[in-house]
Amino acid sequence: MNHLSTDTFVSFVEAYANRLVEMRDVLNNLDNRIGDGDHGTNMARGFSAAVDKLKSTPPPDVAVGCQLVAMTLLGSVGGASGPLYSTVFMKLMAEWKGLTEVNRVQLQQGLQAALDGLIARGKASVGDKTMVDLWTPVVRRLAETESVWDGADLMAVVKEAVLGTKDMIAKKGRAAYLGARSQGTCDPGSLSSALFFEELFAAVLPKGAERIQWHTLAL
Amino acid sequence: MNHLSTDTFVSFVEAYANRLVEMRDVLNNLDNRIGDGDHGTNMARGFSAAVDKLKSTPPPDVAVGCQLVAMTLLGSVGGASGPLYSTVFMKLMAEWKGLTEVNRVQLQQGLQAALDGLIARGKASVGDKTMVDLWTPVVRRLAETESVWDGADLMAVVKEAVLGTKDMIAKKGRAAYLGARSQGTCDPGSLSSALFFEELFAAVLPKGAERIQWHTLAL
Amino acid sequence: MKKILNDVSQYVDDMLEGLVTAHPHLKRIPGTQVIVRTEKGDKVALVSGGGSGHEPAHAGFVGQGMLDGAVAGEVFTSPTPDQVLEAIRAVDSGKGVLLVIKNYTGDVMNFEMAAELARAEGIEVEQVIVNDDVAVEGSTYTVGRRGIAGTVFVHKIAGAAAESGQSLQEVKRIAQKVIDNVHSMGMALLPCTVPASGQPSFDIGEHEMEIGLGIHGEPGTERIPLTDADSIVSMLLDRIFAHTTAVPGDSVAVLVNGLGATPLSELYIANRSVSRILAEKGYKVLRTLIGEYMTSLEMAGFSISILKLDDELTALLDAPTTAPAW
Amino acid sequence: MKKILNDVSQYVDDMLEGLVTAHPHLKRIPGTQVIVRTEKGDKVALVSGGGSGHEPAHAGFVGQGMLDGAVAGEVFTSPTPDQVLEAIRAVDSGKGVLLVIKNYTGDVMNFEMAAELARAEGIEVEQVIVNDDVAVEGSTYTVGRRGIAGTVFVHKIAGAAAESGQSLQEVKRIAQKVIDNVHSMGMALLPCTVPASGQPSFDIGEHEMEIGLGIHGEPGTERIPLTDADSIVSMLLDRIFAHTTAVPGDSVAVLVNGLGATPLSELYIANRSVSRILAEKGYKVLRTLIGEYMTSLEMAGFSISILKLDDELTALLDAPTTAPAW
Ligand SMILES: Nc1ncnc2c1ncn2[C@@H]1O[C@H](COP(=O)(O)OP(=O)(O)O)[C@@H](O)[C@H]1O
Ligand SMILES: Nc1ncnc2c1ncn2[C@@H]1O[C@H](COP(=O)(O)OP(=O)(O)O)[C@@H](O)[C@H]1O
Ligand SMILES: [Mg+2]
Ligand SMILES: [Mg+2]
Ligand SMILES: [Mg+2]
Ligand SMILES: [Mg+2]
Repeated sequence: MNHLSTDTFVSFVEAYANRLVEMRDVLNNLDNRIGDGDHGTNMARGFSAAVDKLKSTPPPDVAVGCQLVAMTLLGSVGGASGPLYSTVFMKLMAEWKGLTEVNRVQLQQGLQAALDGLIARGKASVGDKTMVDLWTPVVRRLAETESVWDGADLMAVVKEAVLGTKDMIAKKGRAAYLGARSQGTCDPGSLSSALFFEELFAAVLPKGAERIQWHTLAL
Repeated sequence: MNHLSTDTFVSFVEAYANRLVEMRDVLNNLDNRIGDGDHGTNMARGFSAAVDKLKSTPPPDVAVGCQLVAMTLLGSVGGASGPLYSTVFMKLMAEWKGLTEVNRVQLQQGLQAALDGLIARGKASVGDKTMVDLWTPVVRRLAETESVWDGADLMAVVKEAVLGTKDMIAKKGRAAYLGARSQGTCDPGSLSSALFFEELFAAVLPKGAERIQWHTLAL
Repeated sequence: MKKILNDVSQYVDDMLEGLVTAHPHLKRIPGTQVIVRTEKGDKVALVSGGGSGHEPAHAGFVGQGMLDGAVAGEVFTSPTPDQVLEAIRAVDSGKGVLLVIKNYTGDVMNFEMAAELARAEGIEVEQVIVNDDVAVEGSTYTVGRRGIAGTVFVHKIAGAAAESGQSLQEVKRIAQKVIDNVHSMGMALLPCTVPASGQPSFDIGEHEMEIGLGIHGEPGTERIPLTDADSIVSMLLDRIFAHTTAVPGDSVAVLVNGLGATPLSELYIANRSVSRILAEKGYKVLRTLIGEYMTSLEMAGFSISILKLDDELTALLDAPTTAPAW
Repeated sequence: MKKILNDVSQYVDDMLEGLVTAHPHLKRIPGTQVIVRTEKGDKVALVSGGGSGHEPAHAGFVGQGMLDGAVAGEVFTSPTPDQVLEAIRAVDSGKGVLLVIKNYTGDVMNFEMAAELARAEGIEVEQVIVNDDVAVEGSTYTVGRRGIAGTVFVHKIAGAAAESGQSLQEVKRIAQKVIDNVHSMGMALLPCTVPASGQPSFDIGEHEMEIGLGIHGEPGTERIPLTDADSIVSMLLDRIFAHTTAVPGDSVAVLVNGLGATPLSELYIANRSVSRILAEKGYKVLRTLIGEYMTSLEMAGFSISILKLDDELTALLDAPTTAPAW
């Protein structure tokens, strides 16, 4: 993979923010069906603010960039996803302290730390129908395919993980209040996390990564 | 005409009550468009109560029957139509004191007194788009055709009077609050009064009277 | 029609039963639709009422310092004279009764008939007629302006005057002073459904609103395109400014009244516009009421009422009351 | 979407501006979405909050004898930790702050993060988590029961305890006692529309209702055919009876809470059924609250909350408060 430079990090966050704006209604709609209908609005608001922050205060290294994003999300998202995505960037910050370039091993370790942080913060297990169900298989695949990361292969894992949440009965997050009625709709947080990995892979893989056509899938 | 006996009076009120129940939705619908949507409910409630009263306390003469109806309406209709229809029967009671049979002249005088009472109570003039616009031409025609009352002729007056309210701009009653927007809908109180005369004529004219097919008309 | 109810014909009855069990200081005169205080005051008594469907009006304003009795008709139908008479008899302590009537043909006729009957029984009865709605231009040839949400200012202020021991004539004078100085105008986004009819009171498009309507689910004087809160409020206030007795520099009380289905958050958004415009014009807003005071079943929309205040009215407006809806 | 608003992104901002101009005893901490009393108490302080869209909760419960601060997030979105921290800082008088949190993942995480930050600044902070909604069966593996309308009993009673000068630990004990003894369940006829999304939160047929839902426009645990008020209430109460700590003979307080678009008349009709069933089962209803206390924008529907009372809780429930929505 290409190293994740500070500039690449900033453009990754920007691409992710744009993607969230594009997908806002899809995310809101999923959250409407099994939650309170704001996940797209929350994420788009938070990451747009993060982009503004990164532009007005260009970070000297990747870790400072992560810290700016973490603090901005914490102060602008709210809900369940605010502290969770904020935790992701705080953990990345801690792992990447002082780095202006993040290499393959560091990227993988950072994402593993982020997943551990997510679980520590939200106490969700695999199968609870939360973004942990997206992060767990993707981070595992990154570890398994340590030497060659293949965009198509990773995207397949991402896609399968999102679709895999569809039939789960939620045990954490708002969808849990629906009990068995939470079945039949993919978890919105898993989809927003899928977009996170799509944009990250597109940014760091030499051949890029083809985006998943979510609107063609039955979410 | 046939005399209006006490029995005929009671069956007239009963027929009118049934007609009001039948036409309740039509009356409500007209009142919905230019008032508050309750005229059919109000009239059906009041006259059904009047019928119950007449059945449980059979009146010794027509005047007592009128008094029972007046008092029942007063205590069960409410709204604008309650006091107005109650006034009609109070005036009839006063005109027909002690009568067990009402003849042509007495009927005509009674209805004239009722109309005068309506105007005194509601202070509406002809053209204000109220039931006065129905009563005035019908009572006038009864006076004009003193010697021979013709069912078809009277029904034509009734029909024309109701339809004539359609293009009026209301000056009294709730429809007045709509200003020019009250145009284009017939006055519900004129229609309920039309039903009153239809049933009255059916009861007293030797050949009866053919009912107007209101549902075929653009009210 | 989607409503929480049992038998449609028991709507008012069931509501009144649920109301008196919730508020122990209220009781219902058995066999009637009349709500009075459990403890009768030794003072001038106030009676109001009208059709049901305007909750918390009118029974919610019965309590020390406000009304003594409220008469509930069928939904949107003025109560009958016998019911009003029951209320008058129940509340009179010998010091006289003031009827607060909203200006509708039905209400005026039914209340006036009751007043005549009560006077025949030797009870001193006076009345005032509230006509705060500036949407309808009054004239001697027409039915005049309607009474809408501004009526609650009359209940509160005249009620406080009565509670303080003033005479029937004084209480009437003060009630009339409120009426002369309160002006209202409303708008709606969505109609309501009278339970007995089951049909929405009008059809309206997704981008339209009704302006200048009353509190009976009726359409307004105009239907126009839906616009933003600032523009709606400025439109309503312009009509009120054309009538209000208050001039810039005067003190006023504001009521932003929800019609039933409008969230309180939207009423607050409307109040932001109201307070900005009033401040800009130089009015001093001394008191603001926001919420559902006089509703039209589950209609979506609101009205604004502006009451010109002086020291007398302000003191009475501030007086304590136990009425549950104040 | 038909709403009274200006720019959708200014919804909460405009609402808070309209709220503080209406209630002079409230102020907004500049640059935040935090509402506090203008006069700070020298006592244990209470802070609550959550997403907006539940008005009058939570700012309407700020006042003497109830909350000291309320934090408003975006519509249905928990506020962020920095906002909660601002509230904690503003209300602390050195006697400590109790956070009243409704049990939602987002609320709990954001409030707890704020509590950690405040403790790091040397402020004594405690928290209680309200989970009164019996629609959702709690278990250690799941997220547990939600906090819904019963929360206002916690605000009122713990607020009165704090006002009376009790210590942080005592106020926390009393708040927890309320939480342990309050149980709620709700139903809805119609969804609501979050302004930012513009879409109704669910589709529902003319003869269907949702049972067991929260206060965020979400569907409930079941969708069943619409039935009459008596049957709906009995269904909700049966679920509450399965959880409540109150046994026949006990005294209780009842809250019949409207979700936003349900007319007060229908809430009274529901209360009639509630009071009949409770009386039949032998419960003593000492206090009844009816109205909109914790809404879900313009959702149509209601919830019932039953709080088991003892002398301590009753006295605190009756204590005076200046909070506008109580
Ligand atoms: N305990 C948890 N652990 C991990 N993820 C969670 C947890 N609770 C919720 N989530 C995620 O958060 C998403 C919802 O976020 P959002 O809608 O922004 O917040 P809220 O539920 O407060 O409205 C869910 O789809 C789920 O993926
Ligand atoms: N001042 C009046 N004089 C005569 N008739 C009137 C007057 N005001 C109203 N009406 C009649 O009453 C009818 C409405 O009655 P109804 O709907 O039962 O009462 P409300 O208007 O109080 O709801 C109108 O259609 C009109 O014919
Ligand atoms: Mg959500
Ligand atoms: Mg009518
Ligand atoms: Mg009516
Ligand atoms: Mg949310």
